[in-house]
Amino acid sequence: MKKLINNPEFVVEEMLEGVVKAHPKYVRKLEGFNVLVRTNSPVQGKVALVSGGGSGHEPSHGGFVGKGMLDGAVAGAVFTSPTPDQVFEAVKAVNGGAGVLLVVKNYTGDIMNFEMAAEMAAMEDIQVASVVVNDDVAVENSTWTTGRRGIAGTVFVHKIAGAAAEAGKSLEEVKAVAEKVIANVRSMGMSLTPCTVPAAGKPSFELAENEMEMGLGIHGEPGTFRDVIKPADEIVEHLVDKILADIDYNGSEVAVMINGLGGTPLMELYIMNRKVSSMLEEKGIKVYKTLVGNYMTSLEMAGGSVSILKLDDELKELLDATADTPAFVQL
Amino acid sequence: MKKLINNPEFVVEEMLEGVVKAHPKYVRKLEGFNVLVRTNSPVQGKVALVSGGGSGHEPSHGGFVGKGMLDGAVAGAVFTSPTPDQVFEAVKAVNGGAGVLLVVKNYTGDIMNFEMAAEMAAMEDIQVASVVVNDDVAVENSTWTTGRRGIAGTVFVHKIAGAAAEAGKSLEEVKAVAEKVIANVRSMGMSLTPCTVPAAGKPSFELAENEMEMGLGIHGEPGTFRDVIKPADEIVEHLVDKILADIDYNGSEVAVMINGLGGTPLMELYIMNRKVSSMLEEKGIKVYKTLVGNYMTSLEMAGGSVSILKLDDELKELLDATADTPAFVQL
Amino acid sequence: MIHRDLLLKMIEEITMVIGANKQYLTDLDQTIGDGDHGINMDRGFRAIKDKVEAVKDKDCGTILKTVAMGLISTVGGASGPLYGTAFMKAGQVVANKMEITAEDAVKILDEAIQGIIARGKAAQGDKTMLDALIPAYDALKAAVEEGEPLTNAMGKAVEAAEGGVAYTKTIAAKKGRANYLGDRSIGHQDPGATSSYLMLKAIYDVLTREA
Amino acid sequence: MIHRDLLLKMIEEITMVIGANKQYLTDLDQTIGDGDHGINMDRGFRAIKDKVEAVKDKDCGTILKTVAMGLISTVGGASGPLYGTAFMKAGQVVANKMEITAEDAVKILDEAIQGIIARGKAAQGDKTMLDALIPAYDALKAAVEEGEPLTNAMGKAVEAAEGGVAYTKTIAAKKGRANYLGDRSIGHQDPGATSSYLMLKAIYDVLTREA
Ligand SMILES: Nc1ncnc2c1ncn2[C@@H]1O[C@H](COP(=O)(O)OP(=O)(O)O)[C@@H](O)[C@H]1O
Ligand SMILES: Nc1ncnc2c1ncn2[C@@H]1O[C@H](COP(=O)(O)OP(=O)(O)O)[C@@H](O)[C@H]1O
Ligand SMILES: [Mg+2]
Ligand SMILES: [Mg+2]
Ligand SMILES: [Mg+2]
Ligand SMILES: [Mg+2]
Repeated sequence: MKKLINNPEFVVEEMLEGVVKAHPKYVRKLEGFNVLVRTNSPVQGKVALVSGGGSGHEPSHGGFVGKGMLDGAVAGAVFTSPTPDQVFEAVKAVNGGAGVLLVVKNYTGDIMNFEMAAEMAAMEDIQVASVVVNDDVAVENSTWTTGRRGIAGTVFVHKIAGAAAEAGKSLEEVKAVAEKVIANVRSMGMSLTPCTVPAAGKPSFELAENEMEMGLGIHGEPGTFRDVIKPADEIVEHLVDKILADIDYNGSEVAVMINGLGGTPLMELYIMNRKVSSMLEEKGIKVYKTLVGNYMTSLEMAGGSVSILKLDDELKELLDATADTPAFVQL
Repeated sequence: MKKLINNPEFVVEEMLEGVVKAHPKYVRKLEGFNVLVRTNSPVQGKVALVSGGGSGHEPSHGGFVGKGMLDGAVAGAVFTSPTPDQVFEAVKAVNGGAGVLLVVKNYTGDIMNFEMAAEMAAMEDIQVASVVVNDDVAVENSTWTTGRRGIAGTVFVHKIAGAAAEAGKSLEEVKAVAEKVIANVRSMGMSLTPCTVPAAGKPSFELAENEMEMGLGIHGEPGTFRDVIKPADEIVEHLVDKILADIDYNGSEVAVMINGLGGTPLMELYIMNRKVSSMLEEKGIKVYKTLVGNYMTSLEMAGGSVSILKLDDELKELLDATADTPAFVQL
Repeated sequence: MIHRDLLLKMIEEITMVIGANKQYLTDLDQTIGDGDHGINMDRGFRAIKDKVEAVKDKDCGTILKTVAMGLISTVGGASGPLYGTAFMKAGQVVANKMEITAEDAVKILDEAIQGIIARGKAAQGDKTMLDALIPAYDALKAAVEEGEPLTNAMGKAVEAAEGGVAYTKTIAAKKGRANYLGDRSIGHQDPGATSSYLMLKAIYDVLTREA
Repeated sequence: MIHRDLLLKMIEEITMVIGANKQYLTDLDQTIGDGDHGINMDRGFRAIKDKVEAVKDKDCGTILKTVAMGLISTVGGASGPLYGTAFMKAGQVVANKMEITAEDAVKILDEAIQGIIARGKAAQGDKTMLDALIPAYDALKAAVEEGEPLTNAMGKAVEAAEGGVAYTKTIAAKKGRANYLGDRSIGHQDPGATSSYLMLKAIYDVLTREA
């Protein structure tokens, strides 16, 4: 395991210290908890957004705490959903009286831990609502199963619902716009290499030199199938075809995110974007905005995901709104 | 070689197409050249900044083309300085009548190719000045040798000289402030893994599971020495000690950049920053601003560098100025 | 009959067994999940040590609730809330009691399972911890109802749990992360079912050793 | 005497030899540089093919300048401007000439070397292409002055260049990327010296073959 760390047991705590030292203007850490909140939390009268999950997805979610996006981010152990008490602490710290929206990614652990936190908050009469992001089309959606995972599309929820909250919308309205994003965003990813959870000390799976995993999430897990490595254009074609087959994007305007999983250079993400944009152009789908970079990572995994969000006027306006966070700034 | 690419021969061209598709608001490509310029180039009456170098350092330099930073970026083949005609073309395209500053990193190839481009520009009566960034303290500085390399500290030059140009300063003034940054910034890097130039098809060097290279640049080359992997804090200590030994930072305010080489997760960069900031605190050096992320990469190399820039009031003001580029936005 | 002190020994034994199997459980989770189950469980049980120590003179209900709260606030992931809920429900069964009878034991396992189902919405056959726990419960209940001594009954429960773990190898997951793998999860043993089995086995080992 | 058509054959031969040694030169550069020298040189010589074809009926000076411009605008890195400058200077020596005499050849190598020094500011012993070229020049000059036929003289130049390449193994680099390695560059052969040797050797091979 080759990592720039000190002790696998303390990676999350040490990382958070480093974040706070780097961005005191944006975030502070709740003493005794692995929770980052806006330096000026709670923002009185504003709906607050709290997200989080296991660590190892940086800049998600702490990097998106700031004006126009999140109010708080809860950092679990690496790839492990945070515990309810941590989430609850975040909720208390950011609640400015207008209620708190929990943005949860659809994983059994996240769902249950955030749900328990919401129960705790309800007991203290804090108004809490939740949305569950499940954008990953690699996984079959079914009420009989765990359902689709939440992956990089979550960042669009942070951005857009965060802008709505900043604009003074009510908890109900912010929740509704978050749900609109969730209903309209789809993603799919792939990887060329596994990654190593520091405490596990060895790679999450093994891949031959000519193999890749298609349809995988952001927790170092294997994908839905293994294949021989194809040229970038063919890989992108598969990802985009799966996405476009899931909801009707015909004639619509979209936002695109080419998300790196942590170990893939920007060069390759842009090569992916070249194909994504040409495919969408061919199909008459208009790209309104494109994000390329490491937004929702899986430690040092090499690979990437494509997310496509169908826009309407409301979503466009909120997507364009100013944001000022450590990892996402927009004028 | 595991890469999300199509053909090693066309990675630069395909990447640039992807960049332009992603960021039409910021950049356009000069037809027939691997040059990105601001969409609205030339900006009349403003000093223009052109930088560039081999590709594989993304987001450097194309990602920093935009308001408050560069006007043009020239992309050579991977790790290969661009040719003079390409640089010359960039100069012509961005020249708004107030002259062009070339920001060159100190590599023999870059120096010579930019110099030849400057000679071509001079022949067409375009006012051109150059600065050479050489921030890497891993390398001995001497007039008898190639001298120190230019690495991540270059991004501070882009930011600060770019802000000066945006503020309407003259070519001479912009050059002077760029030189002030160069005189006050020092960097040093290390890596845990090599990287693979697409056209070479195999890693630039080999490292055992427990080895790292200390003091290396951004071209996949080996460092000044090889060592067994140490805890992050010890590695950082070495890097920062070398930096602080080079110029007198005593009692000053500084800007810090923890730069990822491409394959290292943000988590580890923040763990590095924790130690950097505590070392500076101990020594009474005040951190004014910190940047953490992949700014000047070496393809998918795992590792990072630390840069420390000594600030004065002028540099602070310019560092804080608004910037709006694909990879660096500041309100 | 399990006296409070024996219960404490069982918790210690579970902590030890989970620690010894940290890598094993993590390996299982790397194959079909995200490779943290052993790390999570070990972190949780190590964290409860001091907390349990602080209530070691209290009743069984308090001890079990202390375990529950400790697991909930340190394990995280899917297994944290699930095992936390299970111990919470178990504690409610023996609130204010200094001893656990065989009948209590049956009730505890029942309530624990109901808690897991309520929280996780999985069913038997979904390739989860329930596939170890439900057969264990059935076996325990039958044996206790037939009047077998608790140790024997627990032995049968452990056997049934072991069978359940083996069964998880034959099915595709419908719940938890392994579900994402689709049929690729077939052939691999569920980590949560395995940790459930290990915990039951630890309890049984204490019973036989101390009997 | 090298007629224009022979010069064209030499350029073709160099292109072929560089192509055949692309991997070799890149490997050398991976060891002490950034692993692109073979790729750069091969890209450059492949790119000049059509350009040279377009001026194949022109004089030697025009042909060499065409090579120079082609290399300058496609090779990049350190070797692009250096070899580009070298060919440019060479072209100036034989401007408007349809043939290159032995004395011209000496002058060409001299001017090329001066151009490289002016552009790159390196000296002999810095572990660069100059360590192949300067000994080659000295040998060529001496042999031509002693009246040896050009082919023989060129043979001696190639030998001297080979010796220069071997010498680069024994020294630490003072210029180019290999300088960053400090003493770690000792023991490794300079890629640019090697490509210089290969080009001289290609010229010599054409001379002997066509003689
Ligand atoms: N809905 C559920 N109901 C019951 N058990 C579940 C459920 N989801 C997951 N599990 C159990 O949890 C185990 C995984 O736990 P763990 O690895 O600690 O959490 P995570 O999956 O969040 O990483 C699985 O092996 C499975 O036995
Ligand atoms: N200042 C210099 N003068 C002469 N030759 C040089 C100089 N710097 C580098 N070289 C030569 O260039 C070669 C490297 O070329 P190349 O790999 O193509 O460029 P780069 O070093 O920019 O990657 C070196 O092996 C050396 O022979
Ligand atoms: Mg987990
Ligand atoms: Mg190079
Ligand atoms: Mg797990
Ligand atoms: Mg090179």
